[in-house]
Amino acid sequence: MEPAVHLRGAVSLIGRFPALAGVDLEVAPAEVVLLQGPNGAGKTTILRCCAGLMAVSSGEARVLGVDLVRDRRSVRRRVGLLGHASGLYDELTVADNVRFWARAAGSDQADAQAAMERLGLAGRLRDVPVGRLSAGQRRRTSLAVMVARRAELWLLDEPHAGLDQDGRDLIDGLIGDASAAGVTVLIASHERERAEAIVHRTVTVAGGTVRPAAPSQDRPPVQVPADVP
Amino acid sequence: MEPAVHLRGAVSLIGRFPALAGVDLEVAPAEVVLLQGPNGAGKTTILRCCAGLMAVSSGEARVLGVDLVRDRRSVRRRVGLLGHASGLYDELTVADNVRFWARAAGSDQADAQAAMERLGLAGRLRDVPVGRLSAGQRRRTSLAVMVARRAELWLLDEPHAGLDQDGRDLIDGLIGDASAAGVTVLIASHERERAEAIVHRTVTVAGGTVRPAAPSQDRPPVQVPADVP
Amino acid sequence: MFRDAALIAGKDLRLEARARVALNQVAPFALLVLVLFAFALDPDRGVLDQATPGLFWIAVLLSTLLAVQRGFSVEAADGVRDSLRLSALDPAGIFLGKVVAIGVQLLVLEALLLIGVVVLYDADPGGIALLVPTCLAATVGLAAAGSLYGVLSAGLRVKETILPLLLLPVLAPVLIAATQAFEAGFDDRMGEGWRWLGLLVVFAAAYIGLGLLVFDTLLEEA
Amino acid sequence: MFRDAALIAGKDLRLEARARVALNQVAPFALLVLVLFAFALDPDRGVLDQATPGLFWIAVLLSTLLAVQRGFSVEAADGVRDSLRLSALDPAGIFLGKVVAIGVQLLVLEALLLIGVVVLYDADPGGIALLVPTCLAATVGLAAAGSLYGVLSAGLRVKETILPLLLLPVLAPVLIAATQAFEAGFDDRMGEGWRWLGLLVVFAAAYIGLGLLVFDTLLEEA
Amino acid sequence: MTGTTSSRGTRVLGALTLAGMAALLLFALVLSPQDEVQGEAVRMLYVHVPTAIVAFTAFFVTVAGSIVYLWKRSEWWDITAHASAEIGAVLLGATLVSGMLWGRVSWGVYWTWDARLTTTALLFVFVLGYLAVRRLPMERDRRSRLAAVVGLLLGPTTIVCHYATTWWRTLHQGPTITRLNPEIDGIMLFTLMLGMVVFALLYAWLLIHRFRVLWLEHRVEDLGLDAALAERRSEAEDGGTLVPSP
Ligand code: HEM
Ligand SMILES: Nc1ncnc2c1ncn2[C@@H]1O[C@H](COP(=O)(O)OP(=O)(O)OP(=O)(O)O)[C@@H](O)[C@H]1O
Ligand SMILES: Nc1ncnc2c1ncn2[C@@H]1O[C@H](COP(=O)(O)OP(=O)(O)OP(=O)(O)O)[C@@H](O)[C@H]1O
Ligand SMILES: [Mg+2]
Ligand SMILES: [Mg+2]
Repeated sequence: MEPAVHLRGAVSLIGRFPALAGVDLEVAPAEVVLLQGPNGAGKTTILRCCAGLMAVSSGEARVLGVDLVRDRRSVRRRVGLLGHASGLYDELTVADNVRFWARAAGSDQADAQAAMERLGLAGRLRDVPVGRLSAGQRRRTSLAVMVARRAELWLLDEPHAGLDQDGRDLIDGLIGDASAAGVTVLIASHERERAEAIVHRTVTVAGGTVRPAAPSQDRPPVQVPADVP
Repeated sequence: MEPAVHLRGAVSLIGRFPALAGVDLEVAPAEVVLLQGPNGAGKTTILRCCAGLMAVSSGEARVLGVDLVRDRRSVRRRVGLLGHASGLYDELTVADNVRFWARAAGSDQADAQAAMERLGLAGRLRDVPVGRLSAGQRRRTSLAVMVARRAELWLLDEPHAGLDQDGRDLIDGLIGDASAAGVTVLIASHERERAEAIVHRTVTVAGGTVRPAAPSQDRPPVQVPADVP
Repeated sequence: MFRDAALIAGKDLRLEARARVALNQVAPFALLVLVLFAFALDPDRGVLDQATPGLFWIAVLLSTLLAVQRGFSVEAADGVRDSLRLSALDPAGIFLGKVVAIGVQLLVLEALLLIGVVVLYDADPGGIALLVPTCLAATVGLAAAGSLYGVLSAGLRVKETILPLLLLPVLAPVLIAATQAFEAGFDDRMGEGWRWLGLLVVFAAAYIGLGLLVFDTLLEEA
Repeated sequence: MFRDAALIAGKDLRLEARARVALNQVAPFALLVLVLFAFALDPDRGVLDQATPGLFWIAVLLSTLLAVQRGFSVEAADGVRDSLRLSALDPAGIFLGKVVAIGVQLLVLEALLLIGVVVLYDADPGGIALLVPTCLAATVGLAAAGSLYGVLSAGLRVKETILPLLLLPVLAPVLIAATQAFEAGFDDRMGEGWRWLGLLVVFAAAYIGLGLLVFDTLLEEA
Repeated sequence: MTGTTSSRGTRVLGALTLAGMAALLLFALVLSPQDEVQGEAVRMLYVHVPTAIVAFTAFFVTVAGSIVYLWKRSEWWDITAHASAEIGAVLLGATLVSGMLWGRVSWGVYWTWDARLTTTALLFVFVLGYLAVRRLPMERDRRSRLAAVVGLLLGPTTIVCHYATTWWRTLHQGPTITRLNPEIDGIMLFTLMLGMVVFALLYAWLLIHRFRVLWLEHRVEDLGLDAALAERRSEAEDGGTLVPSP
């Protein structure tokens, strides 16, 4: 079976700075992988490359079967990215935002509604403009947008940051469900204990490359569930 | 001795919404206190009120001996706030930013230099424009600005978020040092384990109020060090 | 594509309905420009009579600038561009949606300004038959070119300054052609007027075409 | 206060030295306005000669708008306003610093434009003795009023549109007085010119005074 | 509460205003003579000048309200400033319209680029800007303070408008009435003065009503506060979670 993410010697430049300096990474479908490593290592850059938002200037890069070096657009609508920025319209309400972005992704209103309910946004917050939300509520809204998209690959940049205890449990549940449904999940996170508990495998990024062996990997790698498509 | 923070029945409005609906909170000088609670509970609002950035519309509020209801400006230069936003000029370099804000706070170049070194920004990153930094590097720069201010009260909104393992240890160290030097520290955080390890006391915020008893407080409250000024 | 355009235009018009920026701010601004320029050009020398159509279109032009700035500052916020790229929306549809939203606001504005001009400058709107299509064609051209440069500058940190710089020269032909068509309309030289109108239509078509082709690239790179 | 002003102005001028926005974008924009409006007002009718001072000051006015937008978009970013409030900087000092930074950029621009006007419109800059102080006084007035409204609008989501709306009517007296002073200067009617210059000085002083008083409130609330 | 914003005082004021209006119509249209130069058009004077002068007064009330508000944070003055600017805008609009109609008759055009007319138009736009600030979606206090600063600037703008005829050579009439020895006919002068009084009454009447409406709006907002506080606190009771328990 073809891997969901396949990077080999991938280089990516921000201006003239090589944010990725030859990354090798292989992720199987429905696998949940954690990227960890110091600040500025290139985790966000890897996720953005996989989403087709940044160019891979040399090396091999294939995501969901699409060759990113040749064509990085067609992969975009198939991934869900939770980035550092919210990607929401501050002046529109939570419900307007989730509905708009769900429709923009080709999902329907029912998906939007379900996502809002799942993330606890269907109550009072529904009609609050996003610009007024607290940091965690805003993050939940971005998550709802992502969930409503029905993507095949989730790219989560520090998914736990800003979420309260319930939110953390919620997102862990979402990730578990997604993986069980065959969605591949790539997580960048500094919350090691929390993240390691839910991933199949941890990969260490440093200096724009992936380290061969992850040093903190003191648990045996979890087997990828065999029954996923 | 007068408490560093004294709130009694404090109400604060965002528009017409009572983000704080009567908060009671007392923090002794040099104490390190954790605010925890669900998203939207009012933690950020408490911190911003203490910094003199938001008005307390009724109730008592005294911070560092200043009555915030009457005068919320004179307290500002005496606190250090690490908020959700970075407060930096994206187009200026790390060094330019830290120096500018240090001077704007009345500190001198040596403070700025020391802060940058302490936070690992004195190397390659020195001359990178802040807009180009990774999330964690940006956070470190905000922290450097805060450290360079030499404040009497630190207000840290999710200080661990975005920082790598080194950064986390670093900030724990900074908080410990600050408290030992007599600085009062108020932390809002969702990373319970990490935060509880460094605070003297945990307070639970919910629905714009402080809950009488913190449910997760299963450790005996740490004694405030007696030798602080 | 048209479904996407409707989605985007609907969103923008809902935003306008909520914030009333075009109505409360851009429209008074347009009136202001009209008044200010007329005065700067020293009335008692009889300049104004000749300059009325020019001033009308200068006011429209500057308002277009504001409308475009507003329309794309919304899209520039906090990762929205990435969201747009990641969405399944057809870039050509996004472009059309923005053109429609900006165009509708401009048309309302022009109607107001036209009343202003007739009253303030004592202009006599002869050939309505010419004026209305001129406004329509010019508006489409302005909104299309504006959206093109709006998305180009939206991602840049210097958007406040680069947009006017890029947009004004591009819109200059519209300004000139529309002015001439109006002069012809006011003076009842219809034949000449239709020629200028033709130019406006060509311009509008060209920018719509160009937009459909390159909006993709602009959304990508800026 | 003056130390704070120097700090702010220094920071802004360093930003300008790095990004070259005033030089690479605002200055060409001003020239563009000059050329474009000359076009719109139809050169062959001899309007231009009379309108030169007006066009010069309209170009300066619109450039002021851009310079102010740019100068305060920097301060509006991601929590910078909070940082300013938390700093020990005197609001009056911040105000003066912004005025100086914007004023310096405008002066350079006016020098360029003056050359432009002389060349393009074949204008004859007689009474230099009048023109230079006029430029100085008008610039201080523009920069002061601009900074006042700049900070007012910087914190608002609708800053692109509300700033021009509020700023232009307030700057109109400067436009008028400076235009009249220039006309007097070009025509060698010095006596009248000095009277207009006096008005400009009063305006500048009034706005500096007002700014020192209310900048605090504006920084606080906007 | 009575369910309306009127009281005995305002009803008397309203009756007076209406009676005054009737009297003004009578004097302006019937009793006062034609002008030698202007003919019937001069009757426009009795609307044009009073609305202008009352509008100016209204703007100075706004300036005063802004100053007091910035100084004492008095809600009363804040609302007064707001209401006064709104009514002033309407009155100035009436000045503009009546002036334009009059201009059409006596100058042959609706508008000309005269300093008085231009400054009047600028003043009008500036008031629109002020009212736009008043409508910004933000916290009430913050908006009030911003508006107060903008409101201050109504002062100089109004003064420039008033002195426009003196400072520039204008087509528009210079000060004729305010001079000590008015050169106009007795009954015309009386009618004009009556117009001033009537429009001043109208201003006062509308101001009081508008003030009360705004005041009540604020009170309604504040009334919600106790309920909002209780609701906010109750978030803590149901576990403080965002997700309603199933
Ligand atoms: C659109 C056109 C006009 C506008 C905007 C306008 C505006 C004004 C304003 C604002 C005032 C009040 C000045 C003050 O009290 O300081 C005023 C006063 C006056 N206007 Fe007009 N006006 C217009 C047209 C006319 C015309 C056509 C006439 C008559 C031919 C006229 C005759 C007067 C007179 C006699 C006064 C009283 C002057 C005084 O004693 O202060 N106006 N106008
Ligand atoms: N113009 C530039 N000059 C120098 N360095 C640059 C430039 N642009 C980007 N960089 C660097 O590129 C790297 C980008 O890393 P990236 O954002 O992927 O890090 P990350 O692993 O996500 O870090 P974090 O954990 O802090 O989020 C950073 O080290 C940043 O400093
Ligand atoms: N206009 C408004 N309408 C409704 N609710 C509002 C409005 N403005 C602010 N709020 C609410 O005020 C609260 C602000 O809370 P605050 O930002 O202090 O939360 P927090 O405890 O820091 O949360 P987080 O953990 O998510 O950062 C949020 O619940 C937000 O929804
Ligand atoms: Mg990152
Ligand atoms: Mg928060």
